[in-house]
Amino acid sequence: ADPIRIGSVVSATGPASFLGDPEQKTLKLYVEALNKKGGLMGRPVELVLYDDGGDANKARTFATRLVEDDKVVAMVGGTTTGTTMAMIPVFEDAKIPFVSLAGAIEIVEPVRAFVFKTPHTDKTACQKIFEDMKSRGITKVGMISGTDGFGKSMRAQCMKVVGDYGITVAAEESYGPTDADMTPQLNKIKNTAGLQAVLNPGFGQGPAIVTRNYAQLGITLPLYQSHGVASKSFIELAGPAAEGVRLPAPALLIADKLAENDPQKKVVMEYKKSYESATGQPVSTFGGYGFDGIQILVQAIERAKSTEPRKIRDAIESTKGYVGATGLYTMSPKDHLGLGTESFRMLEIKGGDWVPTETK
Amino acid sequence: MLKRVLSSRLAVLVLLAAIIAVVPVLAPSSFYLRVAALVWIFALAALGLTILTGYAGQVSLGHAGFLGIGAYAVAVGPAKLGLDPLLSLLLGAVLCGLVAYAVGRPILRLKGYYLAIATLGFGLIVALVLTSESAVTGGPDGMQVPRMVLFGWRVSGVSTWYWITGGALLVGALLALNIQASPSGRALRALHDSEVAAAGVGVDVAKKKLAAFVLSAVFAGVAGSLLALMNGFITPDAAGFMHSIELVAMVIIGGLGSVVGAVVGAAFLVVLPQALTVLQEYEQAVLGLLIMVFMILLPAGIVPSLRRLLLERAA
Amino acid sequence: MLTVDGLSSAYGRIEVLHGVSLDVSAGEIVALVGSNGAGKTTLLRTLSGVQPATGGRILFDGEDIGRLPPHARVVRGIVQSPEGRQVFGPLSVEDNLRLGAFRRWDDTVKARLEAVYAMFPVLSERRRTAASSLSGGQQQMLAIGRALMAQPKLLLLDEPSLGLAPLLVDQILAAVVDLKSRGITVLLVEQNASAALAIADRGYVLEVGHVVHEGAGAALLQDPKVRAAYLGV
Amino acid sequence: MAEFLQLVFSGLTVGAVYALVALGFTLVYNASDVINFAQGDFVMIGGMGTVFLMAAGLALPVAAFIAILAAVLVGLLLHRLAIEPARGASPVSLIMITIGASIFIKGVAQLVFDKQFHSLPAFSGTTPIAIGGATLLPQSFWVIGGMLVLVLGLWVFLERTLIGKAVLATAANRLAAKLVGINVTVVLALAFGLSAAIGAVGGILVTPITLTRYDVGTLFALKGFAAAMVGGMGNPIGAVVGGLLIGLLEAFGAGYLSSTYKDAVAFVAILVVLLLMPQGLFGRRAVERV
Amino acid sequence: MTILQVEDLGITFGGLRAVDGVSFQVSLGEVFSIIGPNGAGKTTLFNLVTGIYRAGRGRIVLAGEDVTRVAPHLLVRRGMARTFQNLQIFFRMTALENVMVGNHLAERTSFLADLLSLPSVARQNVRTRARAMELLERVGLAHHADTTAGDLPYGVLKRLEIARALAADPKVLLLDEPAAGCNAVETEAIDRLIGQIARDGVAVVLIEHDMKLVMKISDRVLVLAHGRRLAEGPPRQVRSDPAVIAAYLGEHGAREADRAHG
Ligand SMILES: Nc1ncnc2c1ncn2[C@@H]1O[C@H](COP(=O)(O)OP(=O)(O)OP(=O)(O)O)[C@@H](O)[C@H]1O
Ligand SMILES: Nc1ncnc2c1ncn2[C@@H]1O[C@H](COP(=O)(O)OP(=O)(O)OP(=O)(O)O)[C@@H](O)[C@H]1O
Ligand SMILES: [Mg+2]
Ligand SMILES: [Mg+2]
Repeated sequence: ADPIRIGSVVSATGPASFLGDPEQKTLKLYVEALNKKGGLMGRPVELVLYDDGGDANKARTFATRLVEDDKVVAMVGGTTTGTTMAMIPVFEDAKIPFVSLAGAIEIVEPVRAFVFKTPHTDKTACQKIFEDMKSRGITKVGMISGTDGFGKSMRAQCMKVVGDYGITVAAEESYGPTDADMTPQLNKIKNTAGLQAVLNPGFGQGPAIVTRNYAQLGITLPLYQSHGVASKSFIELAGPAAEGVRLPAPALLIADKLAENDPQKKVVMEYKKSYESATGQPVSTFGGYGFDGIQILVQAIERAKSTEPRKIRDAIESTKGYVGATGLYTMSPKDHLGLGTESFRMLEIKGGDWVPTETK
Repeated sequence: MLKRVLSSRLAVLVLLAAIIAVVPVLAPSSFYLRVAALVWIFALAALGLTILTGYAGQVSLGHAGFLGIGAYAVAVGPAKLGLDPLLSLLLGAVLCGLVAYAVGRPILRLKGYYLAIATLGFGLIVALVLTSESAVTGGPDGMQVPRMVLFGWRVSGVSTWYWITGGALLVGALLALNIQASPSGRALRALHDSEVAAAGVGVDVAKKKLAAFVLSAVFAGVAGSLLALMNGFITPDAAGFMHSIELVAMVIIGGLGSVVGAVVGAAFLVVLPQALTVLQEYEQAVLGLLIMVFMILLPAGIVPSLRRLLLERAA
Repeated sequence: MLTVDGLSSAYGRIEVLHGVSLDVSAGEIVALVGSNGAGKTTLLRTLSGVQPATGGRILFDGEDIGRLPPHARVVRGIVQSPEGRQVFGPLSVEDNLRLGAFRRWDDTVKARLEAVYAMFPVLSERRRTAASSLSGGQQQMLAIGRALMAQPKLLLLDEPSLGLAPLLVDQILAAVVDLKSRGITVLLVEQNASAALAIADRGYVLEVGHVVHEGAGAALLQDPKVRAAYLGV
Repeated sequence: MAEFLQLVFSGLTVGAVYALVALGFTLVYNASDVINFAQGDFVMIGGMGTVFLMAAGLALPVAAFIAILAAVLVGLLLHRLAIEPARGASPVSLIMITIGASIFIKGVAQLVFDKQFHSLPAFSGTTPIAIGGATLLPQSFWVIGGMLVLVLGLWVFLERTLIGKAVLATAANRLAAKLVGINVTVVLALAFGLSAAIGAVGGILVTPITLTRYDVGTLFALKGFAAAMVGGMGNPIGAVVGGLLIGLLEAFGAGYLSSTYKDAVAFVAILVVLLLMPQGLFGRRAVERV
Repeated sequence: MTILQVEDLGITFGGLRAVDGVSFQVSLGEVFSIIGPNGAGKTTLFNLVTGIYRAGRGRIVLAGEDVTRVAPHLLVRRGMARTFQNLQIFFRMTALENVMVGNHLAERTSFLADLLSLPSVARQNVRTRARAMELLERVGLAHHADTTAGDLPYGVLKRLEIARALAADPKVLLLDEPAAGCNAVETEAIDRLIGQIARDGVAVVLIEHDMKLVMKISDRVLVLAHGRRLAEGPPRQVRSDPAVIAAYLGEHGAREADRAHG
């Protein structure tokens, strides 16, 4: 039968490749497995996949290509907020559903008819972190954030909600996406009196270097990282300095440690196993976003029993209680993400591994 | 005879116009139009470098900075200042010219690689400002560019932009060809070979270099504006270092100093990645390989090298 | 010693040497004269291997060297002082001279260096300066000195007197004669044709890539056609 | 005072990284007047190669040695297969070839290695050394020490050996170099091979601090290029001074002015230096007689 | 009428007094030659006079105005043009274009006009081209008009530089070794050319080592050595000056010089 064409544009190379690469691998693996099982509605699925290298203009061109030339029925991808935002008009105009894998909240707020996303918003992450700080009695913190899209966006969201938790940010620094040494900035934070903890919104290698420099300077305050570093490689890169670092992350990272009755246990273990055996690399949250994206899409098509883009869209919007690698999704016409804070678990690094700080 | 034809201004323009006219007929879908429109936009920016680097021999590794200024002018102008998009485009071009004037005055005294690093620094600073001043520019995630409305007509749609960008390229090519064959163009090419001798016959070397720099900045700025308007969205990496390199690469691969070369170079670097996507993870390696192979086989750039071969064959 | 047989050479598709044949015997001074663009420089460049030959043969001491790279020819003793001086601008005068001995680095380098300095005392005065800051004539001296540092068997001189003061022109020509007495063979391209032919054993006249006259130096000097075309008398 | 010292340490460490990359540029430039844009990728090959060889079970010194050899091989191949066939092309064309090579190397590296960041264990542990209230990691000493050894070696090679002079001569005047019997092909191959080795050594030394990935070469090339220029292109001492200067400027910019604009601070300072000294701090003043 | 006057000009390079207090003046229609040993400072003197080097001391007066600190490209405007000992050819341009650039001063179109290719530009191009062609013919290079300058032999380029300098319509023309690389017959052509230029009322300042040419054509000769004046006067007087013979001419040179006037 005619294949069902699903499009994808990810940043498999370039500065965001550590996000895009696992996304790409996950999507390919998933579609392969799906086709092995007989495809979707008896039709094979064809994944049309492009790499934008992190360049918004290229992403836009590929989006046009997916719509105009490849005639896809839906799209899952868009690794960064910038590339996602550049592609949105194309899919909105063509009325083709687009499930984004990027972080920022403005992708789904205000709600756009055809745009969805799977990753947690940075706002939720901030809330989770501040909740944890509050429970430890922390009221005055320092913040050092990356100047990349992720870091800046999360920083802004955190600043918005921080007041709700009675916490003040008393020292603020930033670093560039490719900086190799953050001791000057951390030194300033170190010299700010009265801080009780430090928060580092950022992704890529920056947080690892921050964590090392933090230890080098002998700062003993609790250090919070973001979900942007939620992969095993962060622990490797940061080395012993990572001990004690806390961060909000989805269940996927602690798949083996989840309670047997945890609703996500089965899903994350399966995904983890198939990804790790196929690629030889540890799973990351980012691959999980891709997994959830394609899964939500495929299930929507199944429910809609149609490859009509509008019908798929409606079906996605009616996703209810989908159990994914990232969390539990329930979408609505007002909520095109459908994840709550509870999908985040607060983890701490102990003995070179992730450990949940709370048991559910 | 052949030589005359190959180097005549009219021939070049007619050729370009013919290509622009024919692509829509052959394009199977509007995606191809978009790619072609991107070629025209980047070719326009590259033409600026043809004047600066090709004619006058002054390197700029920061020209994406001007692209970025032009792009953000049409984004920030209407969105934050309530200006008309067309007016913003013009203001953006003027701004590029003014910035180029201010920056060029001191740094054009530098030569060769020293000029290269200075312009590179300029481009980096522009990109940094665009990334950091989130309040105005939307930060690293970029910002929406309001649709252009001309006399009540909302300019959108791929084919509309195709014709607009194609027209802009033709105008750009005309200007670049005009300069080439004029007293100023001769002066620029002369100072490329010997500044001392050029000054010795009365060429105000500093002024001419500056004029070329300003003009090339305006070209890049307008290209940036068109890019932003067509995409409806812009991120700071439009001003990034890699794009500066890309612009220079277009000019060199196409053939330094050749107007057609700039277009061919732009086509090379815009179309090739689209064609190479079928190679998936091998794309990058093959792209690099192709650049090397082309430069080795056609060391003067595609257009001049082929032109020479053609002339020799004919001779 | 050197036999050039039907040598052709071209820039791109334009051939500028059309089958040039000439001989240079060991210990001779052979002068090559001809007007601007005749191809004298091209001939010397082809002999040194920095310009490819498109036809013909070059035999040196019986060996066909036509395909050897330039450095291999230097090793065999073919050394050129090129037109337009071509000094290593940013390097000091002394480094320029040392590099002349790149393929003849032995105990005698010091002595050779002193010999060059003795010949051109001004180079000795400025031995630490960058070659590019020398005056034109000084650079010419440096180019000749650098060639001598290589202990040539066959010395190719392309307009050695260019830009030199009359006093030095005399000195250079005398030096050429002196080289001959030390067994060094010289192929001399000179615009100062009368002076060159006067010290040459034999001479060739090149016109647009062809040898049009050849003979003993003195004979060519007397040849009315040569006198009219090159000596201006 | 402690803060000042901390900034100095930071600046010196990062500066030494830049300096190591800048040193790599000097040789190829000195031999050919060409900026080898793939220089940063040699740094990457050194770092990534060692990471993966160690992962395969080799000891650090062995892995490092093989990685350096691999980089040299890549350098020689780049010369033999890409630069040499384009003999006679203008410097811009050659630079374009090196840009192509850089893209190619990155493209292959992401296939051979992966797209993740990697680190190497610090050579002498990670216990910070406290000096005057500020701290410094032992690896910084490795980087600074390695840089000093390389700069000294390079300086001696270029200034004190005939081969070194032959390298300079080749760039100064290719024709004349041939005429004095220099085998310019060999000299260029030597330059590419050696600069690849220098780059790889740098990459191995800095990876424990900066981390590495298949595409870090671009950034290294950028900063190293800036360092080489402000110091005066072609002069190893200049490369080191330039690297340290930029490192210090960035550290002080971040520490005292604005961490967001520290790169801008550094570049403005570079511009000021160049406007006052158009050949960089230690560049040979090119006298062009007319 | 004195057009160029140089007073006590001097410059040092790292302790070396390349030009050390030189004075002279030149009148319209005169051929004034500067000779002297290699490194005497002749070219440096030209570089000072044309503003390429900044004089450490002294004064340059051109057509009655002090131009000591005037930038090179403005000196042309006041009537000074030169050729270079180390060729400064626009190698990538054709011979004709080289000369056309020489006419730059007379080209009155603005950058903007050029950009828009206003009709004035086309007219200007036609004028410039015609004038350049005329000059190429005058120096005997018309047949090379469309050849890329980089492909021309050395001797030809020397003449091309003269044509380019002439295109600027100078009142003072400085020639640095124009006959270098030319054989006797070609030198005679240059000799005639210089004679003509001078007869057209241009002041020619000539640096040359070809004594036959210098002695034959010069009205006056200045001899420099070590940056200072060694002698000055009419050719006849200079060539028999024992100091000049010892420092510069040598026996042979003196004979050559004699023959020229013979
Ligand atoms: N690089 C080049 N490209 C193309 N043609 C060239 C090149 N160099 C020289 N020619 C041509 O080759 C011919 C011979 O030139 P060559 O330099 O050998 O002459 P020459 O006898 O040395 O002249 P001169 O006395 O002026 O030095 C000339 O017609 C010249 O135009
Ligand atoms: N820019 C400079 N830097 C250092 N020294 C210089 C510079 N320019 C000239 N000199 C020195 O000044 C002296 C005079 O040089 P100049 O070129 O004027 O000599 P010249 O009389 O023209 O000689 P020639 O007849 O050989 O051309 C020389 O010793 C030269 O080395
Ligand atoms: Mg010649
Ligand atoms: Mg001189």
